[in-house]
Amino acid sequence: MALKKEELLEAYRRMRTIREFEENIHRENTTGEIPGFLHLYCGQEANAVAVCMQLDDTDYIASNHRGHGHCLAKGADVKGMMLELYGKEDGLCHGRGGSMHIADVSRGILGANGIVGAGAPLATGAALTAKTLGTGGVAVSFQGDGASNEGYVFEAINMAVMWQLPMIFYFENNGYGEFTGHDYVVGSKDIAGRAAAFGLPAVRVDGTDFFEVYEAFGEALKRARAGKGPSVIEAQAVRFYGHFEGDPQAYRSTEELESVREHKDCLKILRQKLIKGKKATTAELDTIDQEAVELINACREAAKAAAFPDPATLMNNTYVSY
Amino acid sequence: MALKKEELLEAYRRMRTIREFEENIHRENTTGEIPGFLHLYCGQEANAVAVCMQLDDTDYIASNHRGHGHCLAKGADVKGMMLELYGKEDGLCHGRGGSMHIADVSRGILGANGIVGAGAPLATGAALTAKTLGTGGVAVSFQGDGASNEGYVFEAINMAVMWQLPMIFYFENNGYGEFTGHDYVVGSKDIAGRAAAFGLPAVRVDGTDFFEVYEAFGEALKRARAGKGPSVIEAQAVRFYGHFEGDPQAYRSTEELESVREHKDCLKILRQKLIKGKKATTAELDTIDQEAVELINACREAAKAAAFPDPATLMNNTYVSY
Amino acid sequence: MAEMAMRAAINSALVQEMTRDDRVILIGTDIAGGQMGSGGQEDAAGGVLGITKGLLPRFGAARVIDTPIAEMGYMGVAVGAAATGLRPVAELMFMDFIGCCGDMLLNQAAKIRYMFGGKSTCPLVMRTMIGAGANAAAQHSQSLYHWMTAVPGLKVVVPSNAYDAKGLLATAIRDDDPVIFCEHKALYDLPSAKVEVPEDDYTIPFGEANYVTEGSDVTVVALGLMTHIAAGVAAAMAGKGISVEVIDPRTTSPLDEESILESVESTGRLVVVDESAARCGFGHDVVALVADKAFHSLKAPVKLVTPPHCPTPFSPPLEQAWIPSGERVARAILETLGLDRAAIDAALAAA
Amino acid sequence: MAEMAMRAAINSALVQEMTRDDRVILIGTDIAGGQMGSGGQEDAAGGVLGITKGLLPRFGAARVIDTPIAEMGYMGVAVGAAATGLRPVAELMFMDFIGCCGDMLLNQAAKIRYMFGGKSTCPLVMRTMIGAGANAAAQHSQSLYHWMTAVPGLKVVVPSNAYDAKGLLATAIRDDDPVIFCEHKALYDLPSAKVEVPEDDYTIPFGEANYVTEGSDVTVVALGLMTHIAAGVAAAMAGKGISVEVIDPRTTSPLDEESILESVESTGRLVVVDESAARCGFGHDVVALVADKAFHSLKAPVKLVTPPHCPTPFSPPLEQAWIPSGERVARAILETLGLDRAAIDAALAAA
Ligand SMILES: Cc1ncc(C[n+]2csc(CCOP(=O)(O)OP(=O)(O)O)c2C)c(N)n1
Ligand SMILES: Cc1ncc(C[n+]2csc(CCOP(=O)(O)OP(=O)(O)O)c2C)c(N)n1
Ligand SMILES: [Mg+2]
Ligand SMILES: [Mg+2]
Repeated sequence: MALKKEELLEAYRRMRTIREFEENIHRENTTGEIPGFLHLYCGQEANAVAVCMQLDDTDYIASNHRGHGHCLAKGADVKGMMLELYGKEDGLCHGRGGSMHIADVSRGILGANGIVGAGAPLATGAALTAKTLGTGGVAVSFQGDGASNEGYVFEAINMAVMWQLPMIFYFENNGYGEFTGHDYVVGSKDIAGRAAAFGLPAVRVDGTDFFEVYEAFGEALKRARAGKGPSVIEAQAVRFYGHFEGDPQAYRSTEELESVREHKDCLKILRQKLIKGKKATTAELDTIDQEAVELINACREAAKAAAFPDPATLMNNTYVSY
Repeated sequence: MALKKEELLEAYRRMRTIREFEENIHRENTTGEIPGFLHLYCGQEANAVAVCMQLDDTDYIASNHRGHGHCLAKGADVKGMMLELYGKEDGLCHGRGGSMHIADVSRGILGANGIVGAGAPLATGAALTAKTLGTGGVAVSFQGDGASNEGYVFEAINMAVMWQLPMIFYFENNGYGEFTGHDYVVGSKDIAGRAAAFGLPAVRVDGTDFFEVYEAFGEALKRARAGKGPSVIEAQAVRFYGHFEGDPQAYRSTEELESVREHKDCLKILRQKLIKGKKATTAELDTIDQEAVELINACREAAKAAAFPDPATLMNNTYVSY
Repeated sequence: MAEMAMRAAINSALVQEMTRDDRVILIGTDIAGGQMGSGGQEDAAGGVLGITKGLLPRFGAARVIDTPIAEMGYMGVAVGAAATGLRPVAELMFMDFIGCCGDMLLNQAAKIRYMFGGKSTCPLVMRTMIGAGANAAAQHSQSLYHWMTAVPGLKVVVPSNAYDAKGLLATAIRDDDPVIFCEHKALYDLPSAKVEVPEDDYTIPFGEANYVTEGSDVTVVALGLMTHIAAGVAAAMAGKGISVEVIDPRTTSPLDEESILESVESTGRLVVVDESAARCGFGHDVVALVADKAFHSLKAPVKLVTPPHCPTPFSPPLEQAWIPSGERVARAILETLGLDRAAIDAALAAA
Repeated sequence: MAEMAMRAAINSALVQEMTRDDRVILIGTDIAGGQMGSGGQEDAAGGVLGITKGLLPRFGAARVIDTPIAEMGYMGVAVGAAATGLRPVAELMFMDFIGCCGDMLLNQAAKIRYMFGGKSTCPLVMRTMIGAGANAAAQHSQSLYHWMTAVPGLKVVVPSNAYDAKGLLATAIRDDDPVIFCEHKALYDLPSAKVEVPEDDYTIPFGEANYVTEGSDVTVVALGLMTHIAAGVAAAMAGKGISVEVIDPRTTSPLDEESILESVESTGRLVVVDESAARCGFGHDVVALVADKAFHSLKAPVKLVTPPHCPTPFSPPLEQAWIPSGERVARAILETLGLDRAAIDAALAAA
């Protein structure tokens, strides 16, 4: 794998944009202007970006409740995303879906999902479409360690194996499902190992290392595109904030909370590697940082100023026709 | 394992009784007197018997749609079973359940089940009761190869591991789920291996060999009783008849159909071993055979003669109180 | 035009639509059967009741897909496939199994279009078997279309004969919304459901009721198998000078409210016969419609004939008592006509 | 006797019943929280909304059991445990997730007693969160108690205030049948649901409605959060000389049919306010009851106020338009009183 400089800068830009998007939501949430439940992706950006930047619009992803990062990485419009989170008419889903259902099927995004693990069978369906219609596309489902215990996730893995679908199950193991540790709910304490027994390659990667994810996913993608069937990737990831905004995280020690930003920040790690490897200068990266801040600020202001949907349109789009 | 002679004869008797029960149903089904769907256990008797004869009334089993053998092996009243299958008021479930829901909770039988795989979580619940109340009991779920793909079966296995419950998942792999081969639907083609990755001992045994099942289950039972947690057993079993009565089995070659009775009849195999090992004489076994025939004939005649439930009692027992 | 049983009509609609549109695929447990058997026949079954027989050899394994027994998983695959360019017809063997895959209908198929702001479609058809009468007991006899009718975003079809089944299934497959297609197992071979069915391609629009019989004294709304029971009662009543109009809505969602209201406005009396549920069922929905919108036309209490509020029993005499009977329907009709119990007993005894 | 919010009342019922009976256990995802976190607090959460907080330290991990996210599995475990000697209170975090565990309720818990010929019991309580108003969008806002009410073998409770919640939950836990206990998330802290709650042990029988207000002109049947909206309208109407009787059935199964019928017999008018569904919901069930059994008392069309037939939207102004509003209830009441649209507009404008 030899990523070009532009690619590396683009990766950094996407991760930085997601980070800024989420930090902004975190700050703005206290204003009460953002409705509903919010699950932030801060800390896990390397995963979404290293995966999605290898995909194109014929490829599909299915995301979960913690979906902002996946959608942004896959190319959803940043402003449309922000407006959606504020419940505005010009949001990506016209304010109907919000954070937990944000989607853009035209960009191959089958949506965030409020049902833990549901994305696995849905994405497997997209992989079936790709195989049946010969589109050359692949499908990826993003789910957490908690989701790894949902039976239908195993069902989807089994079918992907049976039918040798172009499908990749990407588990972001951030150590917690809501407030409960991975080691408590995964009896075997080994998500990748459990999956491997279904008959497909399953690897574990460091989800704070953009390059490690990029490489492992690249391998899986190559197999999928070549018709060699599905794969599983389990990434050790890190969640900076609580399960949802407002979660006091009484189950995490202060040491853990302090150390993750210090030692396990995928963005900081990428930045250091880029500079150390002479792939980018501090100035170049600072510029990207600055641009991300400006972009998100502009989106936020646009979102605040935008109009809510008209209640007269409440029932629109329940059906195509009825 | 040194089974006493009486125990061996009792095992043979139970297997023979199940066989006779099922063959009788098979013959009688053509008369049209037996209502509903029927899934026969013929060929798999060694499994139910070698498992259940090691259990007592504080232990629970959960069965599946192919449940007659499990229930009879666990001590359900033979006549009550037969009457139930005929839909009679004095049947084990007063004619409300029939073949697919036959049960006797007082004997630790949580019922046959029309929902493939449902018995696994239900039995895991019984194991939780045993552990919580300290009854010393264990729980066993019987399910097929087809059921091994239902997600909630995996969920149950994971919980049994997490909580180290006195639970044994017994998979009877008879090669088919309905009309579809095990190798098609189990992507890894390995039920025990897939289960082992959940973090519990999982072995494969020859389900036509009473002794092999007895021993493997005995080991698992010992662990469960000692508080050492759950196990999985996958038994290679053989289904003599179609999936249900009336299935023409177009998916099985005539060679297979012919050879199973010849070479894979667990009852024949046990009989030969008993005689060869000088555990029983031909005469003794013939007597048991004869007694089984007489018992089943008597039950059948009783069932035919028995009264149907009174339609005025239709709604009884929907609730304890309402 | 030949007579066809409903079983054949459904198969024929599938052949027609799969021929017409390559994106139509079938997916379900044993819908072909025989995969990796011991060298016997593939397409060994065509579903447990043989409805999809012959489709595997005709359309190939890429379009007739046998699944593991994993309802939530394969229904999710069907929904995901529908959202990305295929038009899957997924079979849920018995509607009773909806609790094993419900989320994929309730929260995914039904809602993705709405939640995504109208930017996607989910052209999924779920075919499923409903109904009592086969001594299949409590877990294989339910008619849970009321559950699905209650879900915004789903359309629900309950055909009552071969002609309707073929035309409505074709419509369902061409529809861009998710459709739940409920087949009563007693109708597959029922002689009165065997009617003339065009070989040609035709569709029947959703939301248009069928007048099974026309009449002026009482309106009876009935679906699926119940239309046959209602029609039998209507014929018997006609002999006694009572004119019964039997309306079969054919689809519960959308519902042809107009035809029902119009009929009640002219008869002033309503009996609903519904196998779904004794509580919160489809029948209650029809009654509520009428009790609001046609209230002033009503001359008598509205009667609802459903199974009792208990699971479907196994034993044949119990099951027969459970299923709404012609006698109960007749009794309800006579009640709406103001007869008292003694008069009703006498009228029925005379029949 | 102190005032308690519904959140505390539910917690208090659980403490009371777990103290009273060792066989009562709790099971659900994160009902304690903190298991194998990084050295922080166990009992970190007490459920996503803190309802079960404090129970783990009090009763121990053998009786307050956090589960994996595996609804079908752990609900099945709860059913199996209930059939073998425990009395589990299983939490389904949001009722919207019923499609992930439905079979264990529909086909197992509800039916085992019947199918087994009355030879077993299933003393399970499933506590679950319902309701819109939290901008939680389409998959976290549903009130699917109509689905459960339709299932024979299940009992269904929808409390509307702290007093009822505690008493009904105690009853549910002592009941030998499976009970679905539906908690509207907006009620946990709603001031009008915060009422005096005895410290002492008490129970409220199932199937006995509560008269929220007494009145003589119109009967309003409302459940859960809707009773508060209805009560608000009743108070406003009282100021205009319209006497509204608001009845809260408290349990939908069994249903206190008598109280509803008696009330309609005296008022002659009925409005049902129900958050469950625009089609085949609980409201339709109540209407159908009255349209049969109290038909001759009815003086006006029966009005049903529900959300529209579309998923719950995310955006606040849309969601507010989706939830049955006081204005819509008032309008329905005035319609049953025979006012035409102009008169209703005028009356509401005056308010
Ligand atoms: C079927 C279902 N069960 C439970 C929930 C509630 N819930 C939402 S997120 C979550 C935890 C998910 O954990 P994990 O998969 O590890 O993802 P993470 O939040 O860590 O990204 C739970 C239990 C849900 N939304 N859907
Ligand atoms: C949830 C569910 N899905 C499908 C069915 C239909 N069905 C009944 S038995 C069966 C096959 C089961 O195969 P297996 O588990 O191997 O058991 P076997 O019949 O071979 O004993 C199927 C698909 C069902 N009853 N329940
Ligand atoms: Mg996690
Ligand atoms: Mg099998």
